[in-house]
Amino acid sequence: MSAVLSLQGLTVALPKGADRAHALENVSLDLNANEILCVVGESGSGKSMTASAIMRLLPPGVRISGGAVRFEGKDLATADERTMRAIRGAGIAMVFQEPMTALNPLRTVGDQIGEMFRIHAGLPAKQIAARTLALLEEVRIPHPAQAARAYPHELSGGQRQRAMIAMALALDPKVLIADEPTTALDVTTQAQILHLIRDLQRRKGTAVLFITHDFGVVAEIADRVAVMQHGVVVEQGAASQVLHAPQHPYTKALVAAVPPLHAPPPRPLSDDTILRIESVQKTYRTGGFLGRGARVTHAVRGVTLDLPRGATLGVVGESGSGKSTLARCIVRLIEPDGGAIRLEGTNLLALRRREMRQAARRVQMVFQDPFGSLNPRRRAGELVAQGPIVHGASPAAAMARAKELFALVGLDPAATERYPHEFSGGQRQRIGLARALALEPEVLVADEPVSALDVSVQAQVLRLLAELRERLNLSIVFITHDLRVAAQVCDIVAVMKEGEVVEHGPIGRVFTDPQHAYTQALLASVPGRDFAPAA
Amino acid sequence: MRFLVAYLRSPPAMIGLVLLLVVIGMALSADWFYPRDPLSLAGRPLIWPGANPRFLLGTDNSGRDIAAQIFHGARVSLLIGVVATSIAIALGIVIGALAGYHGGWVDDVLMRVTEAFQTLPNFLLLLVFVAVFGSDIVTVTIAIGAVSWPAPARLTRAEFLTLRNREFVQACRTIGMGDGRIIFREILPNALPPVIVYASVIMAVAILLESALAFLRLSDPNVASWGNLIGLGRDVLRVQWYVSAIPGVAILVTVLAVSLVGQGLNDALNPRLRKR
Amino acid sequence: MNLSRRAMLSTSAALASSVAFPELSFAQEQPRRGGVMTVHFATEQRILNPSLQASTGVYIVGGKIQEPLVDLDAAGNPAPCLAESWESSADGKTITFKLRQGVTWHDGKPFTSADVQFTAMEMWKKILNYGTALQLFLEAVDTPDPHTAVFRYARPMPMNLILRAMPDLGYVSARHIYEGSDIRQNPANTAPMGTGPFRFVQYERGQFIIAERNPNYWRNNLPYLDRVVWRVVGDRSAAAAQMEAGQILFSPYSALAIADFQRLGRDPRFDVTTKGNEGNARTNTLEFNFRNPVLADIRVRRAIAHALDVPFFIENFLGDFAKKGTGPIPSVSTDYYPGPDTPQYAFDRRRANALLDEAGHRRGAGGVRFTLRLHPAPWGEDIALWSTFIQQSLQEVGIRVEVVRLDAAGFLRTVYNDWNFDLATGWHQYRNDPAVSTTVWYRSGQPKGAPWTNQWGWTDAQTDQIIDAAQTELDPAKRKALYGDFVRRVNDQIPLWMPIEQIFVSVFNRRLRNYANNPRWASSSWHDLWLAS
Amino acid sequence: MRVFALAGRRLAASLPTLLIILVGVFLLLQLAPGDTVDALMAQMGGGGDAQVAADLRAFYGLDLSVPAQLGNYLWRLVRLDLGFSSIYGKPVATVILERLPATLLLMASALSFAFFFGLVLGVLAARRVNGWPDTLISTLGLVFYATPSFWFGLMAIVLFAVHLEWLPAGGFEEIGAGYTGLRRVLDIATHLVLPTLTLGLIFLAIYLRIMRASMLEVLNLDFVRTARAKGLDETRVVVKHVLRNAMLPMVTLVGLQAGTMLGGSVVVESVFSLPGLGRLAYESVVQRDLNTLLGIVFVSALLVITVNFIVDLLYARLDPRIGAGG
Repeated sequence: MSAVLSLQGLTVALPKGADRAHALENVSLDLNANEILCVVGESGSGKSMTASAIMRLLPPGVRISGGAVRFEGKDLATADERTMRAIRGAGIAMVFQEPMTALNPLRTVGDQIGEMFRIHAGLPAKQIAARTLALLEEVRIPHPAQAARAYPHELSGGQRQRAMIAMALALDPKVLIADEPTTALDVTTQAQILHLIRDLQRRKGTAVLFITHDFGVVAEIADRVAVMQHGVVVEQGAASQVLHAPQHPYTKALVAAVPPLHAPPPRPLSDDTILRIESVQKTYRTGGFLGRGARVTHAVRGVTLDLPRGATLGVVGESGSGKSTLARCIVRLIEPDGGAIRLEGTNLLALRRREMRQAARRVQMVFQDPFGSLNPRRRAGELVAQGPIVHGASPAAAMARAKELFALVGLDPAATERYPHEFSGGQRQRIGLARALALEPEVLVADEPVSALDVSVQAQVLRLLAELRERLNLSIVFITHDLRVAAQVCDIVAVMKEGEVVEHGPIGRVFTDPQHAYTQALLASVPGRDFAPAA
Repeated sequence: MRFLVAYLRSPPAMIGLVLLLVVIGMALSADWFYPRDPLSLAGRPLIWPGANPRFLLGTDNSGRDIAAQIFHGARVSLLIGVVATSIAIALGIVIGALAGYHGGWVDDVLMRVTEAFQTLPNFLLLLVFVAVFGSDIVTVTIAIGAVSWPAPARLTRAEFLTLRNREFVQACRTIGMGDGRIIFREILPNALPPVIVYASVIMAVAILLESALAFLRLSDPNVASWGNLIGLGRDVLRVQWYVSAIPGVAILVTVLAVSLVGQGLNDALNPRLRKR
Repeated sequence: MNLSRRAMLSTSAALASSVAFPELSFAQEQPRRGGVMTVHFATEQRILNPSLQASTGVYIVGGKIQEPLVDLDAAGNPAPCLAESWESSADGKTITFKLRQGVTWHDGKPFTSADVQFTAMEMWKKILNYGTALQLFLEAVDTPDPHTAVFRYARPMPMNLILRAMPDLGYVSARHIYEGSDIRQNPANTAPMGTGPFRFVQYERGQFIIAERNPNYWRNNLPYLDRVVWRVVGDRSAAAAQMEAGQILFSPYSALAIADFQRLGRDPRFDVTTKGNEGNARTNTLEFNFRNPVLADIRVRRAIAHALDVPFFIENFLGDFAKKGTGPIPSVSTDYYPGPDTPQYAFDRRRANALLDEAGHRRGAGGVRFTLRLHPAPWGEDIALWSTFIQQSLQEVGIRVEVVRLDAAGFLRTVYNDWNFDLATGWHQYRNDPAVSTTVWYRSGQPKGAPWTNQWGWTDAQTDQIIDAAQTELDPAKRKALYGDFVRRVNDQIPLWMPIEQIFVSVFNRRLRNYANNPRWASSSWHDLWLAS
Repeated sequence: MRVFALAGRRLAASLPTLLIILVGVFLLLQLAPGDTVDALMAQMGGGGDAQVAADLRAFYGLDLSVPAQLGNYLWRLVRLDLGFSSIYGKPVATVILERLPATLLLMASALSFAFFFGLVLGVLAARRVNGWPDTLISTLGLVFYATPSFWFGLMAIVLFAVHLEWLPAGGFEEIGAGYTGLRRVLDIATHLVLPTLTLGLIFLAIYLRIMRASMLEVLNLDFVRTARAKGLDETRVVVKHVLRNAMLPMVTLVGLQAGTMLGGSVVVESVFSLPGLGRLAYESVVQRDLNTLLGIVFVSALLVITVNFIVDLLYARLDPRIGAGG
């Protein structure tokens, strides 16, 4: 097979003062017609920069310093801007990660798709409208005529991504670059989009360069795989080979870190319920003029769940299912409208503010965003010591305790003097854990604690969490959208949809024998669900 | 330190700093160069600049030395600017912080009041204040501060609205920290930089407001203010235009300096913008 | 009727057509008919009817539309206008005006004694400022026939006083317009209707007022002009610009900047003069609050007077249009000016210091003896300059002065009602007879809050006695002597000081003819004004 | 229409604001030294005695207690009666209506001038960011921002009206010239050139800065990358994708600054002796003409609310996300 697009020793230089000299170093890849090449890597591996370099849409200051990009007999690395413009969209098209921001919010979808024909083909308006409609039908958008007239915000995330794909495929490009096209989507939508891309690619024979960080997606869609680390391609080959018999140590580690969807054998659970969530209810009202036209969102409706002492209760669901609201209701960051949160019989919701502050130390929370959850203006040690100080400990004692906790979560105790931005994402999440543990809680509510982390770091943090659970006899409410993660850490799992728990039970049972249609759909959507790294 | 380097590297910011230092220098050295009361009778009225070496910038229609008034006026303008700005920022921060953090009816009430202040043209409100409380320099300064707070209040509120939902604030609440401590110790330091940068805008506006007030002869006649001089010069504008022109340039330079410094601070604090 | 025939009759017929022109050269020219007179109108007025408000801002407009019973001739003597003749009874309690016949209002209705009766009783006596004081003892106006109005007073009214007052305070309004209405809210207040040479057309707030020629004016074939347009220009330098551009032909009442007067005065296109304003003399005041014990001490007041170099101030700041004043009765008042030989306070800084030392006010820290607040009135550039000069001069003798700047309402309330001041400075307007608007500055017992009256807390039995005697003295010579005594007494005591005498400055475009031909020309009717081409 | 529901809600929300303003200004002015009768006496220039003053106070209802006066005022306002101006001797509504056209015209022209040139210069600067056009435009913007408007107005008069004699020094139109039709429009236009520049300058500077920053911001957004990836050239990227998005903050700012602009017109109208609302406001403060001042406050608040309403409509036209709820 001959390569449609060929990167030959491509090197991209970063401006002076960046943390490394090159974004890409001597990258060579061949993309053949009618295949999907997955470029996979963790954040900072240079995989997105590869896409930008091909399109010559590099950020200011970043430039191609060596190598060539061969496409249709031209070297795109040195082609003039005019040539590039003719190739962009028509020869090589691109689909981006965030379908919301990648579309102009102020113009209709049809208009933006039609623009492809206007600039490259110069068709009459009527024909453009017809072609646009046909494209939208092709990507199987519901009500294509309406969708063409709609503005981006009027479509769902999946529909927007379909529109983006329709736009990219408008002129039947030889090459489609898809830069993490499903990362921002929920798992069921992700499955549909992956299916669509695969399907269209097969029908049109397009060469697809698919950039992703998710090995599940790779397993689902890739014909060939290239693994990148620090701007260098460390390994490439057929998908089956790279996934099941990785050669490079980095690839090996990455693949090993992917959590399998099958739950480990169940642990014995205590009969003692430490936390009981009782018909918790939360409704939001927005807008409305003098009571008319108000919109009511039932974020959590009548959720009842038990957390046995020492167990991990997983709450899984797609975005908008109410799982995060539920987590915040437990620690009363959000005041529920009804129901009870009973911590060993005490209803936390009935406590007054002052009492709640006292009770707070028994239920602590770990947050998702390792950047946002630490006050950037406080030293790491202070952040951890704050809790005990608020509850009456002397600053010196609290600081000493903070150092111990740093050791406990695997950080250097000397690092208490540093500021949050001096830590990596995984380290920051450890600080967050240390802060929660500083108050010696009995229950830990963890809201997507590893979603923002790269897969290898994610595995480390999950291991730490499991370890701490054992050592400190913690009971954990674990909120996640990632079923693979849930499978690994949870003892029992509750599946939420539109504010309600549709199914719950021991993780092994729920994941192997889902009863509810939604749970079944959810599990079926997990990309590469059968893929499990060879242990 | 990195911040300082970033600031010093920007030429406009440096020009602003130099200009501001010149104005501050004038304010500090006023007594040394012009020890006499700048409002005292110095010579014949309306001597053109340069016509008499004793009066470098000439005299106004009251026979007062314009140069002396420019030097002493720098004090007044800077003082009014700094004090009025402090008042506005302090008021704005407290109101904005309370509204933004608490939300609900507190926010509603405070925002209605803020809107009221913003709907009413601030200069008109200033006129009312001066008509009611008189026009001595203290009153004028307080009045300028009192009409300038809505913008920093809104800014602070907006910052608080985003910050209060940030996870680090939620983390503070989950460890049982009290509201006061969260507002002032945790959120405020993070909300402050844009507000501080905005202070330069308020200061510029404060200086302009005072001069406009003086121009309408509603400012304190007992101090040598640049605006007073412009207002006085208005009567002789057609021929002795320099009486108005010179203090106008002084105001322009000062406001420009303050704006440049403010922009420099902003760019230095906002590395994302600096790169552009 | 028991009248002592001390009538003051004038030959009215001659005056109607020819007035003694001060600029003789114009007399040879043939008056040109037509043209538009454009006038600078500096401050907007609430009311344009001079029967309801006596102020220059009203006369400049209303004086062309409405007319008084008595006017002034070129020499400044009372001359017939709507009244053709007048006489007083021997006891001075009855004054009879014979009214002009054949005069019609602008709406065509005849002018009669009923109009005079109504205006006098309902407006002059009840509403008109100065009028209420002047007509305080007016009991009734009898109208034996449509052309006779008999004013009956409870106390003797000096003929000289009423005739001097009438040109300003004797404007007549039409009874049929006002009767039965709420006078204060009558639409005619801003759209005046009268018997004058011009008819009101339009008043656009903030922009202009227009009046047009009255074809049925009782002085036959007059006026010459087609229209008068008053342009509202608040800004002094803008007005000067329009004057130069020929958009304004006349700027009355010192409404331009002093510097512009000097500049335009050198321009041959303009005549900058005090002529035609002799009837509107004013003095700059320095008012002392006697409730401040420091100022109650006559030595301090005299020291302050000695500390101010008035001739220097006039020469450098006011120029040719002001002169050193000698007391409350200005030198232009030929009937009552007592001459310069009254107690005066020449500039003498050493004496000022000595007086202050003598009064026990030693210099303290920074050479300051004591601090006073000075409230300048917010009208007039000269007042601002004068207050600055006071501040600068008193500093030299160790008195620190803080200038307190207030707007008009604030100034009047603070000084004349709340008495919350040490020094104040403004204008005293002299209106041809000291009894009209001058003696109230000195007579004790003024009601609290009445502006431009004795609110200083100063009481002097001797002064009160002289003022009261002059008020009802019918013999002009004796009256003049009494006012001489008055000036000597108050100059000696200085409860307030009037050191500068000014006459309003007018700027005329030299295309105007017959301008400034009487002592209150800006206020007068302009029936003989014409425009050279 | 959803947009109107939104605007209606906004209007309803501004009612308490309006009430706060009116009551606040009313009470504030009660503390002022002197009342409207004092101001009337000042206008008379003397000779008013205490009885006359007392009569006038009774006539204008100033002898009532403060709460009674306030109550009367608000009750009249409910019936849309702005009251009677003591200084102008006619209904406040008439007084304000006479002055409104000049201010509206001035504000509209200054706004258009500032908006148009702010937009153009901002785009130019952003396109050549850090190049010499950017430096020049940004510097000019800063200088304009720092120029006191009244001073600029005075200097413009000296140059253009006095020395060059190109433009009139002040006024709204040539009085008594009796122009009609197009001639009159032209006449008013020449009179408004300098005031427009004077009032618009600072806003031009602000809009320019906002537009530049906003352009730079939008140029970094994902959909611009999409547009480039589609093969659009830079001009098309700016015109078709960036401009409309970048204008949004500027449009918002117009609404926010309507009040400021009205305040600025106080000074500008005074410099150019324009018969506008700003000068009327100044005069009614000085004259303690409470009814007129409150009337102006009411009208200017309405004006600000109206401008904001128009801005909302405009915004909704520019941005389909608004008005779709949320």
